[in-house]
Amino acid sequence: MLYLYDGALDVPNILKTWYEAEASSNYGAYIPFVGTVRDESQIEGLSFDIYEPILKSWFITWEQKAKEKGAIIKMAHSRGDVMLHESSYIAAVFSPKRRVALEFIDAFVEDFKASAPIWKYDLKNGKRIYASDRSTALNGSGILGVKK
Amino acid sequence: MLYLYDGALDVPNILKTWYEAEASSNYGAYIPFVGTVRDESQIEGLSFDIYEPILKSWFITWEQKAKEKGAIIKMAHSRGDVMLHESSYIAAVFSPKRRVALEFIDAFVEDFKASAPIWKYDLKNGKRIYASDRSTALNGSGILGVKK
Amino acid sequence: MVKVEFLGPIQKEPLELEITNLKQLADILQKDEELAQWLENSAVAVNDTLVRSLDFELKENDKISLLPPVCGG
Amino acid sequence: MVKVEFLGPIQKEPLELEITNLKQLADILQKDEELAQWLENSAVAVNDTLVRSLDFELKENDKISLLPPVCGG
Repeated sequence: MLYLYDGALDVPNILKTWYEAEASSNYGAYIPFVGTVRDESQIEGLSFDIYEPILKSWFITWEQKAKEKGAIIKMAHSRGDVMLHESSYIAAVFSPKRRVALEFIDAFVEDFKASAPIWKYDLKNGKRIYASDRSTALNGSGILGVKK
Repeated sequence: MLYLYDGALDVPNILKTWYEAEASSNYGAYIPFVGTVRDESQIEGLSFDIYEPILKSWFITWEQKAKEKGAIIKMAHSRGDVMLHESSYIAAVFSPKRRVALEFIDAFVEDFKASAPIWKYDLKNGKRIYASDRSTALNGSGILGVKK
Repeated sequence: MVKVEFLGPIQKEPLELEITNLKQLADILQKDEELAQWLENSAVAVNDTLVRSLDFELKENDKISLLPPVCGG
Repeated sequence: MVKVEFLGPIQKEPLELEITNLKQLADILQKDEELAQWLENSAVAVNDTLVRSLDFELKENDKISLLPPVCGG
């Protein structure tokens, strides 16, 4: 399941809810990845835009990949502003055995970073500044550009 | 830090306590691995013996490895009986950036499985049966055996 | 008519255009100087599916989205 | 005198032995039929540090531990 929230995530509550939801599903391994806003570059926080239709279809393809491994995934992400030391992202995998879970969380988080249609902004002096230096062009980008 | 508990772990509470303890430490990534007892082979649960002196020194070497990467680790494990769908093991890493955390949790959990001086028993019909089929000889085992 | 929307940091109102393929869209958007920096590094979705080639025919009411570089998490 | 303890599933009471190296320990334990299955796959620690070789001198009051195959988690 995919959960989007306005503002920072309530990490303890989300981790607990997911754990309890699968308590009887007979998964031996549960690995959440929690992403937290770091105090760096004099930012006050981060802000996020999400394009939900494509995020949802991207997530569904990962649910299918998980299912093929006997695993399930869950993800939570913030919309809008998330301040320093607050968390904006949780991805989690549950699987019967540990190797699948350890490999899946890595591949899932990395593809999220490369493919999820989410845009990040630094909050500085009350302004919202696109984090272009940390952003990655999606696969297939540039087709509308001038042919060289 | 290393935490040993009698019986099953209170997973939501441990994940929350660790998250909150590092809330202002400026780590961008937090990855806990939670191990839960699966319903398989007609067991009623598992039981664990721990040899604490060597577990503690093993853990300290991993704390040092984490420190060299700018990361920290935490671990919780059960002593004694843990019943079906209860959890017996949590390992966690906090690091500034995601790649270190994703690689570290994998290496840490795998070495735990190979090296931590903990013995597992199946609980079946009220008896405690050593899980020899799932156990791994420590590095350097066999030196007292008959030379062939 | 198709609708073109600009996502995330691209500060531009949606367009409604009478075009039938993505090559025509490229020709139109390349004339917009504000968009020059974005066309080179944005992906294109038609009806919320990413497309990898300009050889793509458009139908009436298609929704085209431009997705600039992403950074979730 | 040194103390020898058997960890985890090895069901055996601790021993106190008058020995000065691990070769002597191997000779003694190999005569114990109950231990045959464990000597081949157990690791040895002296004062809680694993040792990898029988070429190891023992001191008075050393604690020797036998660690059979492990399975945490």
